[in-house]
Amino acid sequence: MQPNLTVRIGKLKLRNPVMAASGTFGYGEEFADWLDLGCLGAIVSKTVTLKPRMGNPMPRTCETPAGMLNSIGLENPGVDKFISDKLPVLKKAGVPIIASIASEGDPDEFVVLAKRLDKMKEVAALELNISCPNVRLAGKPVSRLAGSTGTPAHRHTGTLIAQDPKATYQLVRAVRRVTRKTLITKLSPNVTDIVSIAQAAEAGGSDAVALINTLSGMSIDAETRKPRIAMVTAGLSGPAIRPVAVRMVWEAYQKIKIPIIGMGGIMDTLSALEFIIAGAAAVSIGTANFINPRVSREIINGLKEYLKTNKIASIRQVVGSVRI
Amino acid sequence: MQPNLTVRIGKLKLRNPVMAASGTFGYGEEFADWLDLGCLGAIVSKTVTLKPRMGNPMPRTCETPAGMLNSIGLENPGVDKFISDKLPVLKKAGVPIIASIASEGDPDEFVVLAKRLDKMKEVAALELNISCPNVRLAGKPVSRLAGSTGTPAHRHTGTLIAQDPKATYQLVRAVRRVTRKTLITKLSPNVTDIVSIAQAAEAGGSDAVALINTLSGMSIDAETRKPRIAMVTAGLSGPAIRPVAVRMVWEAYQKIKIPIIGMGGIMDTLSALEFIIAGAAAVSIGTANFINPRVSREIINGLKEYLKTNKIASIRQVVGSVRI
Amino acid sequence: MDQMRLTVLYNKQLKSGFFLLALEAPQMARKAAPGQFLNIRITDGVEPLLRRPLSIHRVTGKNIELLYQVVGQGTLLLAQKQAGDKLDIIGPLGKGFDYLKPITYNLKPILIAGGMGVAPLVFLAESISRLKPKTRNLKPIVLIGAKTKSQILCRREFIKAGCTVKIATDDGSRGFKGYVSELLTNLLLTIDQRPLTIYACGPHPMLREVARIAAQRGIPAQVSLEAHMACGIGACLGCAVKVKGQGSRDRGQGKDQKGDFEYKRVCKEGPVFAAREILWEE
Amino acid sequence: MDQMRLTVLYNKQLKSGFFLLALEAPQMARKAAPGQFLNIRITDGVEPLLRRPLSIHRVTGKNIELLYQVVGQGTLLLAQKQAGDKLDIIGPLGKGFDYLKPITYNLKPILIAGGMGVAPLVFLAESISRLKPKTRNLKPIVLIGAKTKSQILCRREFIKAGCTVKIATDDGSRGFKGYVSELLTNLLLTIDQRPLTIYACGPHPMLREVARIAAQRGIPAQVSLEAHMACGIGACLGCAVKVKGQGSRDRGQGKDQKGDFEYKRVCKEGPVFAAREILWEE
Ligand SMILES: Cc1cc2nc3c(=O)[nH]c(=O)nc-3n(C[C@H](O)[C@H](O)[C@H](O)COP(=O)(O)OP(=O)(O)OC[C@H]3O[C@@H](n4cnc5c(N)ncnc54)[C@H](O)[C@@H]3O)c2cc1C
Ligand SMILES: Cc1cc2nc3c(=O)[nH]c(=O)nc-3n(C[C@H](O)[C@H](O)[C@H](O)COP(=O)(O)OP(=O)(O)OC[C@H]3O[C@@H](n4cnc5c(N)ncnc54)[C@H](O)[C@@H]3O)c2cc1C
Ligand SMILES: Cc1cc2nc3c(=O)[nH]c(=O)nc-3n(C[C@H](O)[C@H](O)[C@H](O)COP(=O)(O)O)c2cc1C
Ligand SMILES: Cc1cc2nc3c(=O)[nH]c(=O)nc-3n(C[C@H](O)[C@H](O)[C@H](O)COP(=O)(O)O)c2cc1C
Ligand code: FES
Ligand code: FES
Repeated sequence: MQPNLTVRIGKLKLRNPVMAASGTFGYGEEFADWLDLGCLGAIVSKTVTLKPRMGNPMPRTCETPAGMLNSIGLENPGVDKFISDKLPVLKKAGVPIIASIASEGDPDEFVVLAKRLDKMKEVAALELNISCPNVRLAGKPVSRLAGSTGTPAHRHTGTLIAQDPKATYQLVRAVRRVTRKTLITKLSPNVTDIVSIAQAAEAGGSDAVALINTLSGMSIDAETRKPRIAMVTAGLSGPAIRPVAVRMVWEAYQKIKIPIIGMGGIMDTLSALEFIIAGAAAVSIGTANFINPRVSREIINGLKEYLKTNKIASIRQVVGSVRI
Repeated sequence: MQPNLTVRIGKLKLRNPVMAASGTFGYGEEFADWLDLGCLGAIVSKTVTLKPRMGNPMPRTCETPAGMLNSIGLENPGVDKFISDKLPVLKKAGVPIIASIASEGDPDEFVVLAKRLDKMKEVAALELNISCPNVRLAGKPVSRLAGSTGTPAHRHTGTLIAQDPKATYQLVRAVRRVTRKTLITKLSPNVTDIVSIAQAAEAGGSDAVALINTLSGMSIDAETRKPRIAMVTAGLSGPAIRPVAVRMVWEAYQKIKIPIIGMGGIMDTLSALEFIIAGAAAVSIGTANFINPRVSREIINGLKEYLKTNKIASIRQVVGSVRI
Repeated sequence: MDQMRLTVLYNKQLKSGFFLLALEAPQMARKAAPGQFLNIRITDGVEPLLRRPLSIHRVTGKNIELLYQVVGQGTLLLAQKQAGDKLDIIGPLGKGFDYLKPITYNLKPILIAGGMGVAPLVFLAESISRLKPKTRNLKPIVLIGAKTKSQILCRREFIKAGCTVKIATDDGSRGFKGYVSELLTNLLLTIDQRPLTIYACGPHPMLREVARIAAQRGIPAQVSLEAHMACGIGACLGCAVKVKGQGSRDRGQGKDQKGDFEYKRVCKEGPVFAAREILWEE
Repeated sequence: MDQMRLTVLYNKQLKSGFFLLALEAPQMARKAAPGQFLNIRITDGVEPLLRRPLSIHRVTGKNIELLYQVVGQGTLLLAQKQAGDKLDIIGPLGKGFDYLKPITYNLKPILIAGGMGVAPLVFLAESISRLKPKTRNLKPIVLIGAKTKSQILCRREFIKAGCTVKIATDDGSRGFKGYVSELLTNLLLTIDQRPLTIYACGPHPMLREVARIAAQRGIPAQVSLEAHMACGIGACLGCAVKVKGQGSRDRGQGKDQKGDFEYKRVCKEGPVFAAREILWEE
């Protein structure tokens, strides 16, 4: 008997629980040489904003122990180009496309974006990226931050929507009103209490939460005394953050009913299983795509093997099955 | 000319900025075989509580990518034994001894402990461990948690004092009233905004802040589906967390005036320098002691070399010198 | 205890997955006692981050031999080391077997090894043999338990050290079919020599069973325990084992279903403990 | 583009710290163009986590040669690979030099290498040489810049490919004393052949200087850039470089002191760019 890998996220039924994480999979096409994109559970596209964004100055990435920092700054062509140029390409993959969206400051932009994308049948679901650590906007003039030439002095104030339960609730609710598509809210690990934020997203009407986005981090080259990333602080991803991510998935799983999409340092089948066992209904692969563009396929096969070996009929039986 | 490594932390003058982190250096004696303890800037002793603590069930430690999880549970002999048995041994090191203290639930215990240790001339300073992720107590009956047989169901509620600015302020203030010794407050990275907590500690009268304690994390053995740590969640330390720690030091440095003792994944001279350049007046070595018991000495020598090579007269000129 | 960079003399595969590594370690060889271990830094980097503890398998002159099985990343990397490579080593660490007193008291030693548990027991057998117990009676009996024939290790070494060797395999492919603890029970039914003493090293369930059997018959037993070790030098308190409460107030005491207990450090107060000291749990 | 486990044929130290590694890579060898690179997974583990990009240094039949300097952990581990080892490789990646059109237009090639910049230029020189430019006039002039005599690489390979080689060292220990860009200025003062074209690879300040000189004299120049690469396949947007704004609306556009610009990906639209495209900054 073939084990059942299908999972449900809101209205979506995925053929398997392995998705490509936003910002780490380009617009799919970059991976077509290595991967039959059709094997994926879903693709989450690079976060798109209303207007095009240049992104941040260089250097934008560096390596850290078992991890990496990035401060891309949500470089993207804007929603118009996304719809005209990127969606048709993404669609060819033949799997559900989850469009990740963010505002550049005014939360209303989420609503505008959601309305626009709600009309696109190629978009299977929306992911609200309220947690990108590389754009901090709340409470400050948008113009000072949206540009690519933001000076260091402006960078580090403001909180993310995902750092405030109330703001999270309000934003999710506002978007919920304008779309019937499946809504996923992507949360930040840079919080005191992930549960309260996950609950706020649930209460606001989110169909699922995705966690985690990157941890805020910083690295300095002691020789030059310069930060290794131009924007000084950046988002930490990769295996280094996995224990934090698994813990947050487990904490949230106990307190919310909507499905969790787990991610953070998944490198192989065993680490994907850690998340599922902790309570993730599905997983996203981020940084690992850079190292092994075929990793998603390997994990899908690995999950299948795991179910067979352990004589488990469906991956859903594994979700949250940690033995405490 | 010999470069000047001395630093001031409150009333303390340390011969160099390299300290042994609480809980990772035993009571000093464990390292005497490998290290002339007299070379250290200071030793922070394992956190002591009013009553003896058994600590948590096994397994208490496991490895993660570039890091480790621990849930020791503040095993310690209690303050009486600490004073009678451990302090005399620690004193022999000939360097300032910083006594780390924690309550098992009732914050007043901090005050009682501070009063007792205030009388001990062997104690150079007090470190308030308000951030141990392995004992979560606020708002729950102490008896249910202080024992070593806490069942999993009780483990994961409650917040740390270090997760709440107000609680931090009140606690520091209460302790400040009963001791004139140098006070260091050790903060948790498991917060939305490290700056507000650091400011609360400063406002409460702390002479310095130590950051960071461990990140809360979890790891699961996918084969057995069991958590790798008996208490399920545990504290993540080691190089994996360094970017988070450096970032927090830098954020705090810009907003507080009291010195910062930086730690989190320091493995060698270059990583110690990262913290100092980010704004740490001193650094603590934790997990690295387990891997190389002589690492503190190597870092002290390395810092000396760095100053010489770069013709810098004093380490204090390096503090916060990041070039943005 | 020392921390040194030692030279690998050889590192050879004995059987599939089992390696014998020799180090030039005159200073540590002199101090080493059976049951003690070395803590080995596998790489200068962070993968794996922590040291790996391995028992001292044999001391031959100035050299120390380690016997290990490849079970994960650390041992896999170790297996790739070659003669001439240097390893950063701390040791000898921990408290080993107390075998002098039992010999003085004329207790006949029974050594029980489960799986890799043979590693420290060869050093123990050779150390007992070096005492040249006058009566043949005091030469050890060794019970080796293995999954299957091909995983039986060190039989020859024990015999060379003058021991009588008996074998149990889970699948019966050699010797007694069943657990080595059952073999022990059988032995105790037939052996008429008394008094006896037991030294055991192996998986936790085996040690628990051996401890139970020994307690039943009033035979003193020492067991070598394992625990995940972050430091190996007594600093992290990560390797705790529950021992029966002895009124010590040095650390806190607790209560559980089985009564008073306290924690000891496997790396410092152990890895060898008196079996009756341990609070055995499932 | 492929992802394959390829066999190391040899990996030898040329000079202290400089290594030449050959891979059996028939498929990639066929597709490779000068200026393209391979992205190499150094370890199966996480240390280092990311791949390391290295230019294709030479294609010899079915083999690809890489020339690299040990500068950190990744290259240090790479230097330890031995013949027979397998490496997980992605490539060929990126957009290489456009040398066909310039030859057709009879532009005499000047190749300028700073430090490790020689690596891709040997492949370029050999590719141009394979086109058998009829006139000696179209054989490349190569300017090699190095810190000191002992770090001059590939002189012989360029000569074998029919190039004229001139050398500059920072310390004057061989050839012209000074920067290779100064050597270029001198050359342009004396050379009477026209039209010219420039291909350059080396440190950023050198490339900026070469671009400035080329722009001044109206000589078309192509430069191979470096950037920290997380993915190497265009997915992460980490390796951006500022190019002059061309009204493209595909990504956002920005303004800075020097005017309109947009970002391109060094790993995908590069690493080779037309020098005049780049918005050169300090
Ligand atoms: C005091 C002491 C002495 C030891 N002596 C020997 C010896 O002489 N020969 C020998 O082969 N092994 C010995 N071990 C066990 C050895 O330390 C582990 O096998 C080794 O650390 C595994 O490292 P790894 O990186 O290969 O595996 P890891 O990747 O760390 O783990 C792989 C698997 O190995 C098992 N494992 C890991 N650590 C331990 C441990 N400490 N105890 C038991 N199982 C573990 C776990 O099941 C884990 O899933 C000893 C352990 C201790 C504490
Ligand atoms: C397209 C491309 C082609 C390249 N071709 C070659 C080549 O043919 N031969 C060769 O020797 N090198 C080449 N490099 C540079 C090479 O990729 C780096 O030297 C290598 O990644 C360093 O890895 P490491 O782990 O040894 O050093 P790390 O530990 O990563 O870094 C050590 C030091 O090396 C420098 N460094 C690291 N990465 C880069 C980089 N991407 N560019 C420049 N400096 C860096 C930094 O100063 C850093 O402090 C190329 C780079 C790119 C982007
Ligand atoms: C280079 C890079 C770019 C990213 N861009 C985005 C983004 O645009 N939107 C988003 O929601 N997350 C983005 N992320 C976060 C990832 O989707 C993911 O949440 C995070 O990296 C943790 O997973 P990982 O450790 O598997 O990479 C980005 C991550 C990286 C490394
Ligand atoms: C095994 C272990 C035990 C610890 N015990 C304590 C403790 O008792 N009190 C305390 O304040 N911090 C304790 N810590 C935290 C360290 O002091 C330090 O803040 C943290 O490990 C980060 O530094 P590192 O990455 O260098 O280890 C402990 C850490 C470890 C690994
Ligand atoms: S392993 Fe650290 S105390 Fe035993
Ligand atoms: S390195 Fe990722 S886009 Fe170029």
